[in-house]
Amino acid sequence: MSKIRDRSIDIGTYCPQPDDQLIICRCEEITKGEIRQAIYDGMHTLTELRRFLRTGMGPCQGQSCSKIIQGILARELKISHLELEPAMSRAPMRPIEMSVLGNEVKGGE
Amino acid sequence: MTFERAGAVMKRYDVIVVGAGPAGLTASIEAAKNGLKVVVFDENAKPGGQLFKQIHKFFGSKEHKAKMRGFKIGDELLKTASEVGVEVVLNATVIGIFPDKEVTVNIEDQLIHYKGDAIIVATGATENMVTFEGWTLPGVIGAGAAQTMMNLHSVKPGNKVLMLGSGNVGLVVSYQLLQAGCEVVAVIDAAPRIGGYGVHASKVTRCGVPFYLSHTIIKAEGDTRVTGVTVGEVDGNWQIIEGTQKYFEADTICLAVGLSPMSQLLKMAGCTMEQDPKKGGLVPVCNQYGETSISGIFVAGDVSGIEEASSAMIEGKISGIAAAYSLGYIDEESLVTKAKVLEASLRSLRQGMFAPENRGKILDKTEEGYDISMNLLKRGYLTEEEVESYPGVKSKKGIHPVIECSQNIPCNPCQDACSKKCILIGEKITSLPVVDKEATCTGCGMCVAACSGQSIFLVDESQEEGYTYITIPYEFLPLPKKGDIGLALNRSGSEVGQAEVVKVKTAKAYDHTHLLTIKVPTELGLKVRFFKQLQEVLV
Amino acid sequence: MADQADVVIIGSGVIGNATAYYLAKKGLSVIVIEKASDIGNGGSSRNGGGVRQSGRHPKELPLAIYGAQHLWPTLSEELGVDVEYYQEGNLRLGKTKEHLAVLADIVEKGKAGGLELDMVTGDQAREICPHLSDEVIGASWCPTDGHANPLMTTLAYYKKARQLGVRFITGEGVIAIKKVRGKAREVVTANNSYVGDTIILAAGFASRKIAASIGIDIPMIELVMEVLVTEEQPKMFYQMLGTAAADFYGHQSTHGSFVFGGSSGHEAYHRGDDITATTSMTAPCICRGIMKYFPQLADAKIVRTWAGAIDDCVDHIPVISHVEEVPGLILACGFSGHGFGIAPTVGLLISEMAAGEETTLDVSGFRYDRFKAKI
Amino acid sequence: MRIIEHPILGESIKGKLIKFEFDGKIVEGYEGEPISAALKAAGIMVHRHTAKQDSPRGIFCAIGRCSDCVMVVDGKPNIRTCVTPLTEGMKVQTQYGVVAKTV
Repeated sequence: MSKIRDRSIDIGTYCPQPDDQLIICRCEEITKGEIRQAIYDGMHTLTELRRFLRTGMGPCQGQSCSKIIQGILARELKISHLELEPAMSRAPMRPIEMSVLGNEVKGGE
Repeated sequence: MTFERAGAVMKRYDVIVVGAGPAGLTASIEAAKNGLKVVVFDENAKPGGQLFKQIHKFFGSKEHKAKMRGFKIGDELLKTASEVGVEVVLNATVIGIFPDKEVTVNIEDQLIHYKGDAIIVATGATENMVTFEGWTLPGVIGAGAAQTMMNLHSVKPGNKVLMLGSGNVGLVVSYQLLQAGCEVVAVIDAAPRIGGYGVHASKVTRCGVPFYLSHTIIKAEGDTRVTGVTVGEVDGNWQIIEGTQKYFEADTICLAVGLSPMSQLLKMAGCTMEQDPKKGGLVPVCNQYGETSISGIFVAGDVSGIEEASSAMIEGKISGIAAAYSLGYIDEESLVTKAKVLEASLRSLRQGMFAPENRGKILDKTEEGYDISMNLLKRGYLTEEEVESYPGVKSKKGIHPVIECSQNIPCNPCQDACSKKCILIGEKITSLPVVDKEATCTGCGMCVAACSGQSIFLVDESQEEGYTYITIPYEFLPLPKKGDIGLALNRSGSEVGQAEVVKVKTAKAYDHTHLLTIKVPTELGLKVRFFKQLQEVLV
Repeated sequence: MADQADVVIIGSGVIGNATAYYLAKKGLSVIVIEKASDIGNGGSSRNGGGVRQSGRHPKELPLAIYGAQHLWPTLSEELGVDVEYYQEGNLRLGKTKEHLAVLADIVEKGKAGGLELDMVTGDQAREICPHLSDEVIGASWCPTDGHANPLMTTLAYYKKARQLGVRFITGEGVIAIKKVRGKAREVVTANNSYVGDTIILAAGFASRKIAASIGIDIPMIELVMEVLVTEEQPKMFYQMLGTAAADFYGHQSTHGSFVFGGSSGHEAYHRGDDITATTSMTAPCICRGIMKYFPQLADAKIVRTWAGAIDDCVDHIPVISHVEEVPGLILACGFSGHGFGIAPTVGLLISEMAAGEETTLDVSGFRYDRFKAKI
Repeated sequence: MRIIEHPILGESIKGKLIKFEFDGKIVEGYEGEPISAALKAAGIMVHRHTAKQDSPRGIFCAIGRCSDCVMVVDGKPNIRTCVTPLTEGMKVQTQYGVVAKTV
């Protein structure tokens, strides 16, 4: 069951922090500041951050950054990171060329 | 729709195992032994998972393959797997798990569809990351990357390495870096205490590597690659304390800040997941046999909760027999009997101060009531005074073992190694080893080589007037020769005098742990625990 | 905060969010209730991002044209978020004579609706988009079509509406709409109820069940669709693409990745276990389709695929309608897989309906009571 | 940077020594080892420059997960050099964004 969340809860206003320029998502080069700003713009789930900023949408699919982003989001929302649902995992587990994905074989041939 | 090369029905296995690491291989072996048709897919070019990067001797007891080096366990598993008819397919990347236990696999330039009546997911773990200024620079690498480069590809990850993280991975990899010929400029950790086994820390410390606890990286310096690191001390709120900055010249920063279960495949498959910090992150909810919420999909190893390879191998066995049961290859009684034994074995590994339930707890006494050394937890070594308080350290005439083992960790090869019964641990493998003063040590050195933590030394004050002979485990190159004069280092890695090599013992049974006997003036007998070659110092 | 507002919207997809924004702009108080834990979790996050006028049903065409002329071009500026709108044209490609016949029909219908839409030859199509394969022998070409980023658009409307005071509540599944004194007024969830003078039902296929709670049925089915996205690629083209055979559709995004949607042909026969789970056969099928038109993309790596449901109405056009027998209720569902491009227009029109204003465009073609048996 | 002899693993066993091209220069490496290992041994650490910030990147995970070590290999961009075996005459180029620098 999804947890009920009111998106109008007061989390204050975005204040710049000295380490806002830090890269968090290495693949898509998204900074901590961009992530924090997006949270104040209403992106309160890992999935929304991903859709809004492309965090975790690069070739590694969030394997390096998802825990870090979860931490940032939890801190800004002042909740435990355990309350945050991890973003959905999708095939392919590793990037795969169109020519390969399209080249289907039934095992055993 | 038709497949371009449609033909026969999709190939179906009794069980498809994803990942040929310690858990996946043991699971496959167990399933195959029980008559199941098993295939294992692994995305890597070499099977064995992390085992082939683990060149240290394992902890545990005999049943856990203690004192065997990880990569040799890997070899053994592969051999058994092939003997029992497990099909291991390498360079085979599982792309997804779909309904009806369909697995699609990328092999070469094809996407191949397979079906399993059961699936065992043993994908292991992925490394956690930590951010700091410059963390994207070339030269900042994961600890796993360092292991891969040096132990699989025989390339040094760097010449001067700073290790971030003092958990077992950080400690073990630091030691491996030293073995590969790298300099480890420091091990730092934001936590106030060393996270890994004290014995792992001690063997790094005595080589002269400094530990900085309550320290974090402020910045990786360099424009196009790491040229140095600035670190600083943190206060109770993880904020840098002004004026504590230190700079290290380094070309490599190694991150060893924990692991997370690589559970994406299970989430994709639709298994019910939970976040469990004690298990390292997002894990599937599963029963005692590792079966997930989707009947027939099992898990084993780090993917179901971060632990050691030793426990992964037992979990693998359990899920292997559970899969056999679920497909009717064994009956319930057989499952329960087998599982009972394995679960007991797993329990014995999950005891002691590093047991999962003790994660995050600060213990100050051992199970036996000895004080736990805070010096060990903060600086990586036991002080001379502390050492003497443990039951493995007894003064005695003639040659005798000195066991500097001060934490309850699941390990007992030393007890088995001594045929003269000098060393007693007892039933509970986490107990501290006790040296029996009455038993006669023959100086065979088996205990020194068997100790996975390299914390056993032979001390002999009776060989030569005014000198103490100390036998230490030695796993570096070049190997010193008899007659070599070098520096005598104490437990903290500081030079306390000179030492002369009087004997170098090498034996197959020691498995690459050489026994170096050095002599030092008697007053240094309780201090000296490492030998540094002079030519190394001169370079 | 009171669980009461001028308007309660069920569903925070692009339609719900756009409506919320235009209503807030008019000064009305709005609550948006979303079942999923994420905003825009339905078709809004699972489509190819087409902002097309070509190929539209004649009833939908005016909405599409209005959007392309009046709303999309300034949307990024208005919402303060780059929704990555490109008005660089749409090519619908054909490889066979049959395809060309399909395209000719589309062109004829579009022209009749006043759209600038033409048939072009294969070579002309390759002049527009030089990366097309030689297999392409003709295409329909609508220069004023385009595409945008559906994820960004949905969230941009959300962000702006939230800034204007719209209250969004996620993780709140609606069980029923309840009448009070003859008027739809209460939206009942498991733990709460929300009261509004007007209730707008924009919950995709889930709308069918919710509407049933108040005695209304919309004949629609749930169809699964899949989308895939590649790694970043060098910039190639900005046109929106589709095919006469409906193999795939999609575009290259601002980021450089290609976003393609498509189908395997088995969609109508989905077993229905989990509609958001991808199948093992669809993405490979889409890839094969794409490579026939764009051989150059063979080496482009797919990083992610995802699936979602479309609310396909029996006549494949949406219901955008007051419900006279249930005063206070407005239906906005059944978009049949092509709601994204017209979402700004639809949001605007529904906001006008809810505010009791005359609508900018005629919506009578989208009435809820238009459905009849075949004989 | 190569470890010739290791105290535990013994002498490193490598394939044939071969030549490959890195940004136009001839570099040596062992056949079958990951491209990244050969580059590392040759002291090359920068594999690519990122699209947005033009920042240098190199090996990070070394096991094909993070995609930081991607380069243009034989004309194809985004090749994970840490899991792609080296072959004789391979053309390896620093990747800028998603392309190699045109000379």
